[in-house]
Amino acid sequence: MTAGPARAAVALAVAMGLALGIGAYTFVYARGGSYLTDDPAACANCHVMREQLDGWTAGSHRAVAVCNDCHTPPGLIGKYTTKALNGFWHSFAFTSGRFHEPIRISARNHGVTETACRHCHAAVVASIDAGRHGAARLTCTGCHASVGHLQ
Amino acid sequence: LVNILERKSEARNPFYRVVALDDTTTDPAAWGKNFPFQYDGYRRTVDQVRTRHGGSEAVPRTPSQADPRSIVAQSKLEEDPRLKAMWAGYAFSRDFREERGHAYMLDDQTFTERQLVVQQPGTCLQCHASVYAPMWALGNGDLVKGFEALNRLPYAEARKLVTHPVACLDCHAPDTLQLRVTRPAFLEGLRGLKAAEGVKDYDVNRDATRQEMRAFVCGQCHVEYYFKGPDKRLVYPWSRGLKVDQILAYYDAEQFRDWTHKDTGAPALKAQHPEFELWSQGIHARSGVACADCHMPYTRVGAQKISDHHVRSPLLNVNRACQSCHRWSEDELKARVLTIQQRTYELRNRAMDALMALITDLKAAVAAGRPDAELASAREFQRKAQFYLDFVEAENSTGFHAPQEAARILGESIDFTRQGQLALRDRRPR
Amino acid sequence: LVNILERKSEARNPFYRVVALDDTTTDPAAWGKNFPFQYDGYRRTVDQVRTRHGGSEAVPRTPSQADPRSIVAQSKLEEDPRLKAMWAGYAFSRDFREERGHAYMLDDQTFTERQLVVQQPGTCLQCHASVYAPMWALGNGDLVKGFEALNRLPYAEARKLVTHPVACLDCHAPDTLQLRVTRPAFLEGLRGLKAAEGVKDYDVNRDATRQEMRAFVCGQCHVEYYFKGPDKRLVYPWSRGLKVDQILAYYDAEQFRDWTHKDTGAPALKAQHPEFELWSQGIHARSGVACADCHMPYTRVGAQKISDHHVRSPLLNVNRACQSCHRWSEDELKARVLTIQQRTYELRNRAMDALMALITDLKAAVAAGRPDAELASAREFQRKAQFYLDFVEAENSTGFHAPQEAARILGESIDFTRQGQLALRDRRPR
Ligand code: HEC
Ligand code: HEC
Ligand code: HEC
Ligand code: HEC
Ligand code: HEC
Ligand code: HEC
Ligand code: HEC
Ligand code: HEC
Ligand code: HEC
Ligand code: HEC
Ligand code: HEC
Ligand code: HEC
Ligand code: HEC
Ligand code: HEC
Ligand SMILES: [Ca+2]
Ligand SMILES: [Ca+2]
Repeated sequence: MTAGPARAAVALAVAMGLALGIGAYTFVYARGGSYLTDDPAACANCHVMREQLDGWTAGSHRAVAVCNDCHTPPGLIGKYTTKALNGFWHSFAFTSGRFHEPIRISARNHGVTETACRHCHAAVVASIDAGRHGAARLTCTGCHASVGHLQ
Repeated sequence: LVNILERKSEARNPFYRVVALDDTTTDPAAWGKNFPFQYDGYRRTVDQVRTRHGGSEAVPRTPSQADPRSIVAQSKLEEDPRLKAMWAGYAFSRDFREERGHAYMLDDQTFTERQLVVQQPGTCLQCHASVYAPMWALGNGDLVKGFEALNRLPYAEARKLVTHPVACLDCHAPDTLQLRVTRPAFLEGLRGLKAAEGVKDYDVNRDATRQEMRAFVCGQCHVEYYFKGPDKRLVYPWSRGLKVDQILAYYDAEQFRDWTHKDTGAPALKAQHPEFELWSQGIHARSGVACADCHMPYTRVGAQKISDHHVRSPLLNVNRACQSCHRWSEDELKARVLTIQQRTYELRNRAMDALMALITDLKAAVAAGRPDAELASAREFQRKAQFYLDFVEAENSTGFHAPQEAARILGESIDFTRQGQLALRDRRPR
Repeated sequence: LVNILERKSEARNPFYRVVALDDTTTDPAAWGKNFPFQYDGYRRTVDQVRTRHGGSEAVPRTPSQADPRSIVAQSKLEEDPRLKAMWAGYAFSRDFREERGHAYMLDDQTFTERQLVVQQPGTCLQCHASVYAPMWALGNGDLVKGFEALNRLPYAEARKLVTHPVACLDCHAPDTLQLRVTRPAFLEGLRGLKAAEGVKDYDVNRDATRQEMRAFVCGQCHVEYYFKGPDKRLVYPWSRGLKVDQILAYYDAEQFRDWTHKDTGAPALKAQHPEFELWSQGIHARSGVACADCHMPYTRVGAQKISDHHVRSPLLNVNRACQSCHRWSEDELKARVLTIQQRTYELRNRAMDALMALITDLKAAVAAGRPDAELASAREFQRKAQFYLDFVEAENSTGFHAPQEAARILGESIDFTRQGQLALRDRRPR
């Protein structure tokens, strides 16, 4: 899937000028820029995001959270680094057509999302998620896999 | 309006620490001051509601000097008299009931008529009382020493040292509230299991993940066990693995028998509540779903979620226990469980009938005075068949924790039983 | 770059209708002009890749006059010679191979050595060739008449009327491309089943949902069947239900036998590929998951999603076949399937060994000239046990389609076999 080394390798190739070429082309043509907006529809400029858009539309959070609420960290810097990263890599993947299907969230982005859950539901989960020294965190999606996208 | 204010304050600080707790605070009421919601749930385990194959039925009885209980759970021996024949000569043929909520564990153990049949050791209390503080005391500071001391005491004496059923501190560290394993038998059992898997000196409380702990705290008691040697040490037979085959292999190697079957002379074994073992072979365990996920699901209280400490059949709480992961309706989910249980139950009955036939044959052979040499093989088959059957019978989910594995075990049990009958016929003097 | 431009255009216009199709267009190549992606997949069913329990292995052979095939699938009789003993006296003991892709169905039927043992009727072709157009022709406009006529023909003659394996129009309406059932045997079989469930004159093509059709088109062939009466009518034995017990009850009521076992004289039955029946008892069917979801998963071609017409083992395509619903990794999903299959396979072997023992005993009893009266009960048990075992053995998912049900069936098979052995011993003249 989106393994670190693989990415590194690609990154190298990209660094070799390709980035400006194809990278930029894609980013514009495939509306990678959509990553910079908050409009869910924008995400679906890539048809491969259509499923998630549909799932989100059918889900319980449609009315309360847009894509970026769950897929970007709070705070401007965090938000835009993540957007840039995803925007670029996903654009690249989309163009090259090289990505695992069905699309699966990466460990990093899953972490971002889990934080988002806690950000909005701090009160609700305070007692179950509160200061357990050392113990690994709960995984919200272990039980709520379909909150974001009705599966 | 009150409601809202309430929520806000709760939200700001989920735990009110009104009393200090430490490893000597056995009384749940004290913990309840800090954690009223969990305490409320904990106390509700006195409820008795029956499901098709689980829960329990409240059966009234007239209290007596020997047994002050005015309500007990239904007798399984009456529900299925074949159990008596299976356990002939063993205490279970005297009294065996459907298990009920945690609140009853200490009384039910103290007053079961099985106590009248055999002199039991203090070991029994490991899973029926809050023995954590008492063990520390007995071992003055050394848990394992206290464990060994408690095991060696006669039941009556040991009983005087405990007052509560499983309590908060048996599952929780008083300071962090983190889950912890407090039973040496489980620590040792799991260490043995991990060793077999190639993991050296595994320490549950150090090495287990939080999700694993949500099953391990239950695995301290909901497991197959035996009392080893004259010291009556509580041992979980896992050093070869958790499958029924591996557990039987362990007992065979130890040349252990629970008793000698009264009517057939077979060296019999009694399987007991192997929930943890059967669960470990199922798809839920494989998917990281722990006991607590289904038996203590999160439940909304005011603005927060807490673990429902009313430990019970998930079929009495399907929406919380199942629906967060499965989007099917409550009725559909119940129907799915029932389909699995019904299949298990029917195959279990077939295996039970087969076993009755073998026992009848062996009994007749013994009566006819046939030499042991001719009966040895049939007795060996009875031991195996009976342990396999009992492994599913004594497991309390009626197959749900691992449907295919439960059916597989029953299928093999049938094969052993019938081969035992054949052995008797083929060994007949020509 | 092409890649991305392509996608945008495709998104706009999914497929081009270059040729007209009607109910006489049997040749898939013609359909392929309109639907190139589906046609490509369809043709790839020539691939032979083996999985642990499925797929198929390409075994080279020297073509002969009688059998021009230069590649066949591995022989199951060689993999497990016990099958020969089970089928003694029946064509299957001569030649039985692992099944492979749809592309081979017509050749494999035409050239199996089973054809050399018995004179087969045209009925065979129902599931091995595109018989839709030929049936219309034979019945001049009446499908059922054509069906009956084809069944009555000797295989050799009927064979001349067909040219293709299952083709597009066997599953699709040429105008709308909607799925449709084209086999009268399935229409009648399902009508009988629904009637038993209290639904009057059910018509698949009128009453089934789209999701149901995604399983029904497969259920036209992947089912248990027999040839009824002198007209060799293809009949699916479902009028009492789809469970093995109900199917056996049907055959018993019909006093039907496939053959008389050569060595034991038992009135034997041969179960054949009951994928549809076993699937119907599993959790996936219960969850509305159809054959096509796993064996023809949606796959993205540019901007469109199409059904992968390369019908094959899902284990060769786990990401599309399973991950659309299960978040586990490919390796984990394969491991889950293998765990289920291994359990099934081991129990199947135990049941097979038991059956061999019964056959040996019966054979000896026959040789010893014991009267039929003494053997009747044992033969009846062999019939039952063998049908139950074969029901799982012939089913091609090695238990995956319904894990607990498969184990349950094998467990009962063992019980029947052993009781057969006991019957022989207890009926022994005293
Ligand atoms: C340029 C086309 C495109 C746009 C626009 C787009 N995506 Fe994606 N997205 C992709 C592709 C291609 C993948 C698969 C990448 C992979 O798996 O390596 C993907 C994968 C993802 C993933 C999972 C993979 C990971 O790295 O975690 C998330 C989450 C995601 N997108 C969110 C979004 C959100 C939120 C938006 C809108 C703000 C968006 N996408 C807009 C093309 C796009
Ligand atoms: C309420 C939170 C939430 C919202 C809003 C949300 N998502 Fe997600 N998304 C998730 C979660 C949670 C996952 C991972 C699911 C899992 O791990 O079980 C996910 C996964 C994904 C993935 C990776 C595919 C996968 O299943 O791993 C993509 C792509 C994605 N989201 C895109 C989007 C897009 C596009 C939108 C807006 C239309 C959106 N998400 C809105 C929570 C959300
Ligand atoms: C932008 C804020 C926000 C984010 C991010 C968010 N939620 Fe929510 N969530 C809400 C709100 C608001 C509701 C609606 C409460 C209601 O309906 O009463 C809600 C409802 C829920 C519910 C109850 C309804 C249901 O779907 O069952 C669950 C469970 C839930 N969220 C879990 C999650 C999880 C898990 C995540 C992370 C994957 C998440 N939420 C991310 C704001 C958010
Ligand atoms: C072990 C399973 C499990 C895990 C893990 C889990 N939840 Fe839940 N969650 C539940 C259940 C069950 C409910 C329903 C409680 C009820 O209905 O009383 C629930 C309810 C909720 C609700 C809705 C409360 C309401 O009724 O408005 C929110 C919000 C929520 N969870 C968020 C989270 C977040 C955020 C996480 C991660 C920190 C999380 N959950 C982890 C099982 C879980
Ligand atoms: C996926 C959900 C699930 C998990 C995980 C699970 N169980 Fe169960 N358990 C059930 C169901 C369903 C029943 C059947 C209840 C009934 O018949 O009423 C059951 C029954 C039981 C019973 C008998 C309850 C009664 O009402 O008589 C006990 C005891 C039990 N489980 C203990 C455990 C233990 C210990 C674990 C972990 C090792 C565990 N369970 C894991 C769902 C689960
Ligand atoms: C200290 C031992 C011990 C521990 C720890 C323990 N149990 Fe029990 N459990 C018992 C005993 C003993 C009973 C039977 C009580 C009786 O019948 O009087 C029981 C009964 C049950 C029942 C049956 C309730 C009924 O209505 O039939 C369930 C369900 C159950 N336990 C689940 C769990 C779960 C889940 C955990 C872990 C979160 C757990 N237990 C931890 C000893 C324990
Ligand atoms: C390894 C833990 C463990 C030990 C040791 C243990 N029990 Fe239990 N006991 C349980 C569990 C778990 C249950 C509930 C499940 C069940 O009943 O199958 C239970 C249930 C019972 C019950 C109620 C159901 C019934 O059988 O009638 C009685 C009585 C009982 N035990 C007596 C005893 C006695 C007497 C001993 C000592 C010889 C003992 N227990 C030792 C774990 C244990
Ligand atoms: C049989 C074992 C057991 C007993 C006894 C028990 N608990 Fe728990 N408790 C659990 C489990 C399991 C969790 C979930 C912990 C986790 O997810 O890490 C839990 C969680 C908690 C939490 C954290 C918040 C929450 O609800 O998830 C508190 C607080 C708590 N218990 C208090 C108590 C109190 C007070 C008592 C006694 C009245 C008690 N517990 C008795 C098993 C137990
Ligand atoms: C924390 C998540 C979770 C909870 C809670 C849960 N399940 Fe499951 N269940 C799963 C997963 C994961 C599977 C495996 C299939 C899959 O991967 O989707 C599964 C499989 C099943 C199956 C099919 C397997 C079989 O044995 O036939 C049934 C039936 C089922 N669950 C019923 C229940 C019931 C009833 C409950 C509540 C008592 C429950 N589940 C609670 C996650 C869960
Ligand atoms: C949930 C997924 C799923 C569904 C639904 C399903 N199958 Fe399967 N099927 C499998 C798996 C997995 C195997 C095992 C493949 C292997 O062993 O390589 C299999 C095996 C088979 C095989 C043997 C394949 C081989 O490679 O030899 C046939 C034939 C088959 N299925 C037909 C059907 C039919 C007909 C239906 C519907 C009535 C059906 N299946 C429904 C998953 C499924
Ligand atoms: C007209 C009859 C017919 C229909 C309709 C049919 N099949 Fe088959 N199928 C066969 C035959 C015959 C074979 C074996 C061919 C051979 O071995 O030469 C086969 C083989 C297979 C195999 C085994 C492939 C392998 O590699 O071992 C799978 C999987 C399969 N079919 C699935 C399906 C599914 C799914 C459907 C419906 C979408 C379906 N079939 C519809 C007759 C049919
Ligand atoms: C009801 C549908 C149906 C009928 C009628 C049918 N077949 Fe098949 N046949 C199948 C299916 C489905 C498979 C693939 C699954 C399997 O092999 O188990 C198959 C596989 C085969 C195979 C390849 C595997 C093997 O057995 O060596 C041969 C050869 C074959 N059939 C011959 C015949 C002959 C000869 C007849 C007529 C006596 C016949 N079939 C009638 C459905 C049918
Ligand atoms: C064994 C049965 C079978 C055969 C033979 C078959 N198909 Fe299909 N086809 C299906 C199924 C199942 C679907 C999914 C239909 C649905 O979801 O409603 C499908 C869908 C389609 C679709 C709709 C788009 C898509 O891919 O889902 C087209 C177009 C199609 N098939 C063309 C063909 C062509 C062309 C051929 C011959 C080369 C063919 N089919 C042979 C079973 C079959
Ligand atoms: C269209 C959805 C879908 C597809 C495709 C699918 N499954 Fe499932 N699977 C389910 C559902 C639904 C359940 C039942 C449990 C539940 O309700 O979550 C389940 C249960 C299971 C279970 C647990 C039940 C058991 O028998 O132990 C396994 C294992 C499993 N699936 C494996 C697979 C594999 C392997 C594939 C691909 C060959 C597959 N599934 C394809 C939806 C699907
Ligand atoms: Ca109970
Ligand atoms: Ca095959």
